[in-house]
Amino acid sequence: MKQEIGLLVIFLLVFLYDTFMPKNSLKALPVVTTLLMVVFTALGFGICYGGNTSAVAAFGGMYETSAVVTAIKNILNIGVIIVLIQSIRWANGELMIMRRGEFYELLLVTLFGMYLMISARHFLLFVIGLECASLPLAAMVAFDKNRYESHEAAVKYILTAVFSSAIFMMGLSFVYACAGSLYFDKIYNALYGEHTAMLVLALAFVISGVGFKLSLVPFHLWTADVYQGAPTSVTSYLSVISKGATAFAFLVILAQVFGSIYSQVWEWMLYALIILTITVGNLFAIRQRNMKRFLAFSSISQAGYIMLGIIAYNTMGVAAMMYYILVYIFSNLAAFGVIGAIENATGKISMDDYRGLYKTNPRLSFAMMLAMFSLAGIPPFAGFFSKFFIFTAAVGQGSVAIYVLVLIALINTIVSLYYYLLVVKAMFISDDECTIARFRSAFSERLGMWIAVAGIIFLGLLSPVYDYLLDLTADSSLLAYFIR
Amino acid sequence: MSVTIPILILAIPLFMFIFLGLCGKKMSHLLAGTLGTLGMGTVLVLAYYTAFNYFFSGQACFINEAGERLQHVIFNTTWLQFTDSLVIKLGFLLDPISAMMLVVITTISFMVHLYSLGYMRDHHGVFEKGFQRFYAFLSLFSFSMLGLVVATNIFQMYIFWELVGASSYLLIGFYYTKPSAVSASKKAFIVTRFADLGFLIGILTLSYYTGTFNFTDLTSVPVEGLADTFRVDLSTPETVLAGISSGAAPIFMGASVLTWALVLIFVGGMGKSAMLPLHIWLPDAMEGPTPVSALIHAATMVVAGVYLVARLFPLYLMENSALVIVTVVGAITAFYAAVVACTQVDIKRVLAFSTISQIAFMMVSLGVARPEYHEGLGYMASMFHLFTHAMFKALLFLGAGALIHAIGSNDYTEMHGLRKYMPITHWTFLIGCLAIAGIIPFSGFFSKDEILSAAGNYSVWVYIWMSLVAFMTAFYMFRLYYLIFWWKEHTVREGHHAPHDQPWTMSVPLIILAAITCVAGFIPFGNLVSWNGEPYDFMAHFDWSIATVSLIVAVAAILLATVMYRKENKLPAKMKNAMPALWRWAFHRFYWDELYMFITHKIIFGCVCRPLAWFDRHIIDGTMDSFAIVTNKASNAIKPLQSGQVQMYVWLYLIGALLLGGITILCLI
Amino acid sequence: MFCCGLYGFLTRRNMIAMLVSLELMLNAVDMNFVIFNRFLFPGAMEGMMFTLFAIGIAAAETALAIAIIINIFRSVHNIDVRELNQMKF
Amino acid sequence: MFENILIYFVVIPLLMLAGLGLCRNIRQIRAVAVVGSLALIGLSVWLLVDYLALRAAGETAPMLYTGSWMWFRPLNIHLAVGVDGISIAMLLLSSVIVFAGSFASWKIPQPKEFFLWLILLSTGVFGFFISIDMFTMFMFYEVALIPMYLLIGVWGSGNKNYSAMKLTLMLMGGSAFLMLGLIGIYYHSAPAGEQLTWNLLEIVDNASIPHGWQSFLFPMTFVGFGVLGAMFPFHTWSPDGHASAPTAVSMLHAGVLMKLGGYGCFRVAIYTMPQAAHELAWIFLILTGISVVYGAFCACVKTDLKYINAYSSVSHCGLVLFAILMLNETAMTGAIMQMLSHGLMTALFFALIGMIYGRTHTREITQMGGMMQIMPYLSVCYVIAGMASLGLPGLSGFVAEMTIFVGSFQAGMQDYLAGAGSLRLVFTIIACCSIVITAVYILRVVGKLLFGRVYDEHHLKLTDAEWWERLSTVTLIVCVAGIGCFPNFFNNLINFTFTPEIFSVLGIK
Amino acid sequence: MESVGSIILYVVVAVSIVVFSVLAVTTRKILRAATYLLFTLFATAVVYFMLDFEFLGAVQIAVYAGGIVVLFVFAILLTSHPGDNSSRLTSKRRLLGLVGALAMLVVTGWTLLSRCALYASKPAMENPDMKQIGQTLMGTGDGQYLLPFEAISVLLLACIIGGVVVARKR
Repeated sequence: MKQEIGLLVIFLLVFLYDTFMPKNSLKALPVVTTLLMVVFTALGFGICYGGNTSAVAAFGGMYETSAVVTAIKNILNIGVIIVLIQSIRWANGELMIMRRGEFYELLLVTLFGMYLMISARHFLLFVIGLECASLPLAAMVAFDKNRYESHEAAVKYILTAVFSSAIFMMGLSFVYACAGSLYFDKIYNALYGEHTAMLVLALAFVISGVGFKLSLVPFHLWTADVYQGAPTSVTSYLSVISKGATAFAFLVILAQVFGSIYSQVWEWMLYALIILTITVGNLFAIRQRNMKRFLAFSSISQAGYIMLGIIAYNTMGVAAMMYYILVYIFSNLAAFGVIGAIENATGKISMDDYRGLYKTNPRLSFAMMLAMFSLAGIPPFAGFFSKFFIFTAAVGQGSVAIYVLVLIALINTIVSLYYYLLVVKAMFISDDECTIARFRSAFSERLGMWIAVAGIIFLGLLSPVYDYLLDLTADSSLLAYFIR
Repeated sequence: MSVTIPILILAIPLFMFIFLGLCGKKMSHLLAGTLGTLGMGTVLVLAYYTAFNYFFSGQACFINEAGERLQHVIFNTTWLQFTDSLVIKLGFLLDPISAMMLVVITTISFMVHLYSLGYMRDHHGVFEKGFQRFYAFLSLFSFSMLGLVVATNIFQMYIFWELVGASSYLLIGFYYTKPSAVSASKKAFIVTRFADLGFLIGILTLSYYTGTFNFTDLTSVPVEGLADTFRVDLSTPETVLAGISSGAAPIFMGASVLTWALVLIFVGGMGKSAMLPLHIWLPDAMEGPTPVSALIHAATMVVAGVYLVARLFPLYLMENSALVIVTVVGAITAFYAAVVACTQVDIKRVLAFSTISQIAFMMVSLGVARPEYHEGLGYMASMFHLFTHAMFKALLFLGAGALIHAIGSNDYTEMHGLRKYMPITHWTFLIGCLAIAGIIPFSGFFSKDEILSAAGNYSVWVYIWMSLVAFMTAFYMFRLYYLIFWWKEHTVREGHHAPHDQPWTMSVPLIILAAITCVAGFIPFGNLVSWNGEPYDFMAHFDWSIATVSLIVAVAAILLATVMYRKENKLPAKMKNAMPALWRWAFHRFYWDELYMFITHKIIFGCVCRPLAWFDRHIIDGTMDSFAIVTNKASNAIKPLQSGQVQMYVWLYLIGALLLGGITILCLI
Repeated sequence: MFCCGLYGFLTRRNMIAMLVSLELMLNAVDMNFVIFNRFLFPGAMEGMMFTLFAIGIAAAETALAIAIIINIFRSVHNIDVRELNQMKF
Repeated sequence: MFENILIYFVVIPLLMLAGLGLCRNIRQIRAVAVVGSLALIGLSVWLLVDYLALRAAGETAPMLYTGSWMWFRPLNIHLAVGVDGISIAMLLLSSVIVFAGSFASWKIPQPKEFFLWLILLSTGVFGFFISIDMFTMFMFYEVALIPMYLLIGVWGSGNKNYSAMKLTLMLMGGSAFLMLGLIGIYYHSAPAGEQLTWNLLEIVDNASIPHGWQSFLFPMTFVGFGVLGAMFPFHTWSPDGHASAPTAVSMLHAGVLMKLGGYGCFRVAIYTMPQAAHELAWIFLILTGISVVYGAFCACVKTDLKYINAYSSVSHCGLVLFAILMLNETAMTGAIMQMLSHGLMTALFFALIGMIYGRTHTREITQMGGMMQIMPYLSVCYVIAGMASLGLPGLSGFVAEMTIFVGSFQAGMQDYLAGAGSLRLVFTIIACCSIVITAVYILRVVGKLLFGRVYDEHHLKLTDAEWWERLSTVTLIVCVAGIGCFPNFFNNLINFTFTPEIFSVLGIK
Repeated sequence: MESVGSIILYVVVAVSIVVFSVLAVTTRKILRAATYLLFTLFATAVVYFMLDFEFLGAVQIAVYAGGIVVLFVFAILLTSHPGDNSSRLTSKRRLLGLVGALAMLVVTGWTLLSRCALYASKPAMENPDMKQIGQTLMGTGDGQYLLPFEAISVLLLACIIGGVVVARKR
């Protein structure tokens, strides 16, 4: 609870600062917010290390926190800090003067929503968290007033989001009909060993509702358009933080609510979804020229890999998934950092504009290359380790089907390597007359990139990170239902 | 015997090769040539010393109390160990034939070294380009050839076998700017390589069963013992099966494994010795400088095949069928080469075919040798012929080289009537021709006579056949002789000075070789070389009836040649027109080259390589590419899903969710 | 009712009409909860409470959606959803 | 950790990378490259000497210099190192080729980046050879693959984009299978209830992979490594990749990287799963036997020098895998010798082709001729390389091929006599045929390219090799001739691994 | 079963819900759609009353009918041009919509009907009074909803901020 309250405090501070401080001091708002976040995250780590690691329930079992939950929230916080750092320049831009404060406020609210999603042990709270995490994002997507795409993206986002929440709630009503309660543990006990048609349908609807946030195929179609239309900072936020939080929440739901359903019905659903997600995401990504759209599809297929950690249903899988999320945050944010820097400097976001970038901006293209390699899972960058661990964890489940699934996923990594290399090729190999000229990116952007790149390089090589995550999951009662 | 001298025999040429190869360019031509020749001279002395020591010192390690000559391994160091028993060693084996070969090789090689000092420069005394390289290669060849003959095991032989092939390749292609030389060298290498494949598989088979590479083990292990290992009792199916199951000797495609091994090894010998189907490289190899032809393609390397069979002779004796094959191949080749030699115009080609024919003689001789006939006379005869042939054929080649050097052409139509201009060449050449024709008292008479009597002992048909070949040999050699030195008066071409005799460096070897040819026949070879080391009296087996017959045959052939070619006349043309088809086929060497060209270019390249390459690029690679193409196609195909229409998105969402639920429900219920 | 809303959402071109349809859907869900609560689990009020909150959420959604629609209307003077296809493939 | 000498095989390249980062001009870059690669050579020679001394002193452990440091505790992943004779031979080979490669790319444009990637690549290679932990092995394996993409893409020639992409994707495709195979091995690496491990030695000791799983995992790993070993039909990256790659990269790739495939096939696939290797060998024997002949035939009709050489590599590397699959001591020794030999001579080939191409700007043999008159030094080297390739005694190729043939023939005959079919025997004979085909295409190239008349008048102006080029080629030639002349030294070095005990572990008589 | 009157009332209300919602999505005039929506919402509120959830019915009327529909009307007035009727739908799109809706209907209907027990009877339940509702909303125990209550307040605040930002001219 401390974290949620802390977050709300920051939210209020920012709100008050934005409202009551004089106009000329508002310039400092981004920095102040970022610093607040840093302090907050540091405190979060303090909780993580200092406090007891057993699960604590509150509000009549509606809310629960434990060391793992704190850890995943901290992981999200780190991502948010990088996003904030990277967006400082954008937030201080001409366009944003009127909306600077609101950006931060909305962002903090969505983060709060995600916290709720992760900690919720009651579906009502979960729904509120979900809405909290998605509705303000629609407003954020629409932040770029001058770009038509931004508006279009916002409309698409809000319409599909509301639709999906309608379906989700429909599913919840079925769950309610079956179980008579919306508390996770009660549902678990009520549904033990059942598999009625209604339940299956409810499960499908719930999965689709969460899958929408995670952009699993076929619930992903909004993703590309929204990523492309949204301001880059929002896109990066959307692609990593929102996805990471939802993935974890998804894990919690599947483990604590539907884990008891007869013969792990959801497992087969996930097999189908994972294969579809990875494959379709990759196939679409191949043909993209717009970098943001490209990363959208890439993030779709990454979501499929994250799901592998869930399907493993063992502690290793959970740890691998958290680790994957962490690494993915760094890798993707490095990529978005570069895209953002280039967009801010030149306004170009097409892959073709990146041709010959290495000649003029070697450092940027180097950072981008590392990000691409990490996303593609090339050693010695962190992405390799996270992918390897998640595959190892998945195979640990032991069935033949999982071998097939992992093989399909591995073959898909080749396709993904192909399109990641396309970016590298554009930057390093291709030549073009109208290369982006040499420019110097802002300090904040560079700082953001440095952090992300450092993460890419060191997260994998430094084993304690993963060890620590695995220790957490091993202790945790969170997954007690889940682990057989 | 100390190891120093044998090591020096091998090391000096090797050192010369490396030294001249690396530093040759930095030194003058003359110095390089002189160094090479001196080096070879030293080796010559050492080799003579060694051979003399072997034959005549009477040391216990060379000859036992019974007077049998022994195989003596002077040194043998491990070079590469495959398994505990299969070990390649590099060593130095002295026995009668290797001692004899040492003498042959060093003699001819030294002569060639000396001769080349004169030959490899033009009339103004300017050395040819790559003179140093030439000497380096000659040294390399000498090294490899010496290594080959002193090999202690079959794999060492194979190693040096390959090396002589390579040095032959380099020397044939010495004039590397000449396309014909390049292709000739390539052909020589590839054809012999093909034969070596057989050799290799033969070695592998043989060594698998015997568990050794060593010649001493292979040949001096009691023959009966080996025969037990190899032979399977073919009388009843039960015994065959018993033989196979005991792992003794499986029958493979109708022949025992030993037969296969020996035949395959013989294939290697066929390649090197230019036996019939694999002979095509030797005539082309004449593209190399003439001294090279004398050394490699007349005297030493081409007899390696004979030497190989002789080396393994005790093994061959165990398999009658293998020896029959050797005989048949030899006989056919001898006849074929003789026929072709009668029609060629290029003097070196004539000599080349003559070489093929003579080597075939040696092969036949080995093939017909049996211990029961005159204590293996054929074996001795073969080695004897090898020795004499090396001398007189080198003599002939060097003589031909002198002619070519003087005239500037290989074609006898440009020569004619040279006897007055080049007396030394004329006389030495004549001696060579008489020797090869088998006229007493020249060396060829004795050795050929031994062969014929061995053949006569074996089968009268072989004897008649070989006599016919001997007749043709005398005929074509004297045809050549008359066409070069007689026929009509020499016409000096415009702009050329009259041909004259060569400098001393070239004359001396001619004279020495001619002298050897004159006297070599009287060497008591039977005392020195025999298949099992036991000396026997040479003259005891000398059959005067056969000798007389063969002498008559030779003289008849010479007379016929005299009639036809001494003076310019129309007889040859008439003969040619009388048998146009035969003449054309013989002139074109029975179209063997064309057949090979067809097989290699049309079949191997056209029907195997090219289709395979196409298959690789289009089918295999196409499959790999098609994965990418299919992926791209799939990407295009699902493009409409992302239509940009939010209602379509939602519809797909809905259908997806319903399908997910619906299918699961259907599966569960 | 849910299906009606669905139909409307899938077919209407006007974005506001789509929103209307969405409201129908949400309302249907609410009713579901209430009815389940009343008929199956009369002892507790969870369904009712959920509906209560869902009404609030629906209101928030509507407000935000309308704001965005007005926004895009300002930008293109059109609220036909089919015109929104600048970004695709 | 740093007291273990093997670690320095990774540390030195990393130091070189750091050094490169500080370099300001091309001289410093060259200095770093040369000093670093010399240090590596020195290190591997020292290792060799020390290893032999230890063996002479009676060390009988399968691996020496073993060290193991926990890395990822939960998965029991260690940074585990250890070498035996084979690894040392490979390390020697790699360091020599890196050295020669540095000289071959003396005048490369953008030297800093080039050497950066090149050294990263060699880090991967060295790391791979010293690892005995499957995870680190795989990691280094992939580290070695990726720089290829940029090296070919940026510094390559011809259809470089296509080739680079194809090479990378195909090799990654292989490693996809490999990864699954390795993970599968991990999960069966210990008897039920005991700590799972990635350490190869422990896996071999445990010998706990069930038979059914072996027949699934063996093909996975073998194909995974086999792709890099250019096994038919997964070899097609090789011609295109080599044709487009810059000189040093071709050298390193054909010389060292393709060896990773063979080495891995032995170390991982066969070593840990002997039963499956024994049973399934026939499938791969057929495939590799085909590669041997097929590569040679294809090389016969190609006209691009690099294509010819690439196909020849397919053939020779096919021979490596072929020999490994014979599961026979002699043949396996031969396979390792062939790796060494092929590595050196193909590196020499590619170096020479690169130097010729750098002068003539064409690699079509139909467009060239008479090089012997123009650049005698390079041409002589080419002839030597060719002779090594076609197996001339005294050079390395002969030794390796003969060892393979003798071993395979023994294995084949044993099978045949034991009534186990004549497949091995027949394919041995087919493989032997490759020596003839090799002669055909090598001599064809030598004849067309070096001999004959000068094809193009413009070529007459070209110059012969510079000193750095000479140094690069001489190094390789000396090594080729060294192995060719003193094979038993290497034979003894390698042979220790293939002791009877190993074969009893492998379950083979 | 209950009295006939309540059954009749139920039928009337149910029919009106369905009819009005169908009308709401099929009418071509956007303003009428809003009106039909209003009727549907009212009918829903009646259902709530019938099921003894008076508080919920009241909220339904206040929030939905009072707030949301008014919002809709404002939005419609702001965005639509006078006489701007939506044109006829293309049959393809209508078909797709119908397929989707019917598929949903079939699947949900089938699953609901598969639990027929639902409609057997209306169990007795005491009408929750306001105090009870208030305590439930403000309590922190099991089955009490303080946290969601606070959370939804944050959500509403955020939506207000978002709405303002988005709708603001600049």
